[in-house]
Amino acid sequence: MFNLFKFASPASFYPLAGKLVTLFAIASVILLVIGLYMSFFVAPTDYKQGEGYRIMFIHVPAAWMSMFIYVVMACWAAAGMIWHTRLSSMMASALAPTGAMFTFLALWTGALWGKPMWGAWWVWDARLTSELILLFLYVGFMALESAIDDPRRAARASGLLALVGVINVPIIYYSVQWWNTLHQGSSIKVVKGGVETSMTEIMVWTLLIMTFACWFYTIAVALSRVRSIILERESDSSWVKEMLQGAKS
Amino acid sequence: MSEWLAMGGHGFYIWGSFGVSALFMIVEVILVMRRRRSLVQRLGRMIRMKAEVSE
Amino acid sequence: MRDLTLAMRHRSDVLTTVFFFIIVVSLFPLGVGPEAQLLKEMAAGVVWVAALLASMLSLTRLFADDYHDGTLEQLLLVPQPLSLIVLGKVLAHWIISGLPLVLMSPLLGLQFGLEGDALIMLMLTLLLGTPVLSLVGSIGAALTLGLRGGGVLVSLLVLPLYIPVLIFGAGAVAANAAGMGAEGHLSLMGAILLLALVLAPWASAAALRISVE
Amino acid sequence: MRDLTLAMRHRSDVLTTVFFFIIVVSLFPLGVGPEAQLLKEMAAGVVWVAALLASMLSLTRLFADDYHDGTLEQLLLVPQPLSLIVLGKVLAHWIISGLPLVLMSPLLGLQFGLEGDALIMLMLTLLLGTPVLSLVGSIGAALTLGLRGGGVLVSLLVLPLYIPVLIFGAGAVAANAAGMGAEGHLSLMGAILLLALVLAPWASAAALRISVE
Amino acid sequence: MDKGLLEIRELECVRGDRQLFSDLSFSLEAGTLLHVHGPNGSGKTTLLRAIAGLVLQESGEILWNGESSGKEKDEFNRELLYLGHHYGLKFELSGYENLKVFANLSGSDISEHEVEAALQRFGLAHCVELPVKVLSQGQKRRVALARLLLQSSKLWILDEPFVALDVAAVELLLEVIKTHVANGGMVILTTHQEVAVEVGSVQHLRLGQ
Amino acid sequence: MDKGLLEIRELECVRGDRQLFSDLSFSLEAGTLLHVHGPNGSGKTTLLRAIAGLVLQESGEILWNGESSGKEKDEFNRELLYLGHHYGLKFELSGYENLKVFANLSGSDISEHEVEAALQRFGLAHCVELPVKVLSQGQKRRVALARLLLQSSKLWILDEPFVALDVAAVELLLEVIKTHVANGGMVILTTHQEVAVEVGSVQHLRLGQ
Ligand code: HEM
Ligand SMILES: Nc1ncnc2c1ncn2[C@@H]1O[C@H](COP(=O)(O)OP(=O)(O)OP(=O)(O)O)[C@@H](O)[C@H]1O
Ligand SMILES: Nc1ncnc2c1ncn2[C@@H]1O[C@H](COP(=O)(O)OP(=O)(O)OP(=O)(O)O)[C@@H](O)[C@H]1O
Ligand SMILES: [Mg+2]
Ligand SMILES: [Mg+2]
Repeated sequence: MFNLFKFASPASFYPLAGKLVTLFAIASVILLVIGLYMSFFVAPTDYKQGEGYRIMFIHVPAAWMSMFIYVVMACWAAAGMIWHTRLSSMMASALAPTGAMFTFLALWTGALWGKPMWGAWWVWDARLTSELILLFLYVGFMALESAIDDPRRAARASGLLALVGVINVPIIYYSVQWWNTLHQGSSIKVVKGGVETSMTEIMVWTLLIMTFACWFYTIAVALSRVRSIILERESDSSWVKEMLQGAKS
Repeated sequence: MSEWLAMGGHGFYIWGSFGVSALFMIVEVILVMRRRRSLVQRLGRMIRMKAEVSE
Repeated sequence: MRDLTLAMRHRSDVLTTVFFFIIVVSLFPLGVGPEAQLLKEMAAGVVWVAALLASMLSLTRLFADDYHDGTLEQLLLVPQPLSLIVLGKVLAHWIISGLPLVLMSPLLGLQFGLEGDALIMLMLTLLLGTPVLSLVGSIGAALTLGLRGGGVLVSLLVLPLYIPVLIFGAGAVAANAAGMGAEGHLSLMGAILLLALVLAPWASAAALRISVE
Repeated sequence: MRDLTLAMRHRSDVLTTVFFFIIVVSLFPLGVGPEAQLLKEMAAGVVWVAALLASMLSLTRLFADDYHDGTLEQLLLVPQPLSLIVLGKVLAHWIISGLPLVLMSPLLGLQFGLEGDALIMLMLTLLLGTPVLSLVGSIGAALTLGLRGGGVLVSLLVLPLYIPVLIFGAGAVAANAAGMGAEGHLSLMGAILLLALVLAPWASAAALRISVE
Repeated sequence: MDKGLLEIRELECVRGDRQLFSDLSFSLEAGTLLHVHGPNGSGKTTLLRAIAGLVLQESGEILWNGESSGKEKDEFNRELLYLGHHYGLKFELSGYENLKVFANLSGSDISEHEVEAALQRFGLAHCVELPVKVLSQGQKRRVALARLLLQSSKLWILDEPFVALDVAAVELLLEVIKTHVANGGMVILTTHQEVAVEVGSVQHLRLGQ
Repeated sequence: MDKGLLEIRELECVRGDRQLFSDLSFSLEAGTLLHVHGPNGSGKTTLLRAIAGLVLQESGEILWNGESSGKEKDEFNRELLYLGHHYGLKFELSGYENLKVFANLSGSDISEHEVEAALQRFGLAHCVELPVKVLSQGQKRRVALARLLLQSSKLWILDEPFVALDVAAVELLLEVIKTHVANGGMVILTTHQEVAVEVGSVQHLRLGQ
């Protein structure tokens, strides 16, 4: 615990983050290679969906990450609000672009999966709709941040927005769920049951490996981005000067 | 090989998914690295300029 | 507080919001075509979306004028909790832009061929929902003060947060029409209203402090 | 002139307008319900109404900032015809808020289940119609400068003027879907565009002179 | 009024990537005026806003009667009157209505008569009923300044109060400030104009050197 | 520059139900400065805006080289530079971008280098890239004034140009004005500050007595 607070200061976190980036980047690349190999060569063809189901190995990790990152982001924002630790809000803003990217990828791969499976690029299904709204929340977060000139103010404002958003995410999620089940109009649903029963053990493993690969990828990218943000906001402080001069000479 | 690429008729969808995903992730990594590099350069220049002024 | 809300707003604002609402709702028959059945099915959704937009449009100005002329600074320095002042302003906003919509809605529902029960339900959901719109919207308005692209930015932040209200509001009317009973929807909307009433003024106050800096 | 239009606006504004458009369009299925057939019939109308609103919302700020910070005074004192400057600003407004909508519209059409021909027609009508929206809107924006309730007032003035564009635009898509050929609609829209191009900048310039005094 | 004491301890303010000042410490007692000097952009406005609690400092403390002003916000705000570059007036309302709104907000019970007297003192008798929007620059400023006569705050923070005022109004304002300080009030002000601010006890603070 | 002559004939301006001035006539030749005096609300700003064509007079004429300025608008505007109470700057743009926009609008062909030099002369070298919004009050004013160095207009109309400037900037502005007048330019200005505006030939006009 004591250690944790030590690393809550940007100066001591910066070098640590540097090491972690390398670590996670390597882990992520290794897992990606294994995961992709398994996705295409080891996992068997699905008896119902044919080869098309292989989209799952990217779609599901992307969808999971998109939701998970938002929660983590909001936690960092909350920590920043409560303890006024500068690092926390930086972490929040470092995570947002990656989260938005995974949200978009989940939508994109889902749409590409939907066309062959359902015959439509898009239906107004509960899950699809709430994913779309999640994308809006991410974009709102980033738009607000980039619209404010002073980085400190930007961090505080967007942190507040992330908090407000996270309270709303469950409300949105359940409202959409409910909205869609009340109207029985569209006959197409994510065929969860169909896929799951046909999931062999090897498919589950592949999925897990791909998920961890994405997870590590996120950590590596976010940490690397937070390093840049630290440099930007602390450029006046002595440790940054010393470090950069050390790097030059 | 081309049969494998066709993915039983779903090639467009599968490669569309994986391709775009790979593209986005690679581009993101490049953007992050570029941002860092230009930042270090800019700050370095700034610090050097300040040092010269104070000398 | 009373003086504040009264003095700061003018009567003509009410009319313009109402007219905006009416015009937007009337655009749909023009855009979609005159089939009565289609219009009837759309009715609740369209009225609700128009209410969302009308509320949002007037939101942009909730704090903007105060910000530009420096009154907001002064409000931050008043020996009263800021969230209370915010609540006062939101209340004023609702009376000007929300309440008139509630009162107008039966008329518009009639235009779309809704009847009796459905009209009352539409009104009821708007009555519960529009205060939430004003409350949640105030957060967005406070966050985007003085920023580039203010008007559009506020909608980007706020509209996604409005979605539950929209879904339950329009859903209640639809459920009622389908004879399924809308109590569930209504009580959920009540819960959301309470939640917003407790949290939103506080969040807006925090946002204002950030924006004025 | 080129520098003017470029320098005065920022890239991020484009994104926010596009997202506003997408969000507004997405609100409708949430309000109306997910039935594919119903949505398909509404599609053109909804996209067009959303385009109207997106264009109008960004309009409020077309001259407002210039007015408040005093740039507008300076623009009146520039040795160039004011209507030309207005035209430049309107063009910039269209590039930022109209063109992106045109480009986005096929995607939204897809979400509503439109296909092939209908998508192209939707895009075409928007391409002809959105410049008219910007042009006509500029008159309203100029007239309401510095007035109380500006944002809502502008919609009050401008939306009725938008109606012909809406009717022909959404009508062309519907006619096309019904296999009736939409040339008539399209050529009428072209005529409206020409008319607006000639008259609107002049009218806006006159309105600006009145507002600044 | 009871005694008041403002203490600033090791204040540091940062805007963007620029550090405006750091390690700034001073204290101000009742019955004194602090004149903050400094060239354009040296951070005077920022300092004044930080003291008023409108800008968050990077580090350091602002104490009012020994308590952090940020924590005891209500109490501090009751003793504070801040007039900045902005007028803080609603342009659609008349001068009279504007002052009335402020009086109501600050919770003090001020009669119509007092408001009118304040406006009269600042030479606005003939335009009480006009919306502030149509007033001249100097007249707007006078309306804003009339608040000084109405609120019984102890600490006045005035950021360039003399701007746009004609000679007569500058005289008047100087007198109002003098009276306030003589009665045990505190004033913090900045000005670039060469105005003779001579009251009992004046402190000077220079920024940006 | 060719000769310029501004003539005002029996000008009358009315605001609301108040007649600010009437029967005002004077003329201004190249190489002179007109200092308009008057207490707050006496109509100085209104007069200046009327000359610039931003306010419509009730009666009377404004002639530029013998022609009505309202009719030959383009020609007159080419020779005119008006700086009022408002800054006329886009707050989201940087100082550099703002000046560039003005230069383009006025149709003159000004190089990056010239813009930079103008900003530098007004002591803004270190904040060329910042959006004007975050600049201090005086720095904003300086950006607006830097236009004086870039546009080759003959007639400058400056409404309280010294407001918010520090001592150094006031000096600088005085010098810029002097040079302009010495080169055959014309300046109309108002100020309440006791600034020594001493150039070759100064005319005084008193309003509101
Ligand atoms: C644009 C379209 C789509 C979007 C936005 C989308 C979104 C999502 C989301 C958010 C999840 C995570 C949900 C959760 O774990 O509870 C998910 C999981 C999943 N999706 Fe999709 N999806 C789309 C299309 C599809 C299609 C077309 C299929 C298959 C036919 C599909 C199959 C799945 C499966 C199998 C899972 C994993 C379910 C689980 O294990 O919980 N999705 N999708
Ligand atoms: N985001 C930012 N990045 C860099 N510098 C900034 C930023 N925001 C503000 N500043 C600087 O902070 C300073 C703010 O100064 P402030 O307004 O306090 O000055 P002042 O002393 O009141 O000047 P004046 O006499 O002109 O009113 C300015 O120099 C401004 O350039
Ligand atoms: N609608 C109106 N009704 C009555 N009087 C009005 C109206 N509009 C403006 N005025 C008066 O016209 C005058 C405008 O003065 P102007 O702004 O020209 O003054 P100024 O000499 O520039 O003063 P300052 O030194 O304060 O800048 C003010 O006295 C104002 O009260
Ligand atoms: Mg200042
Ligand atoms: Mg004036």
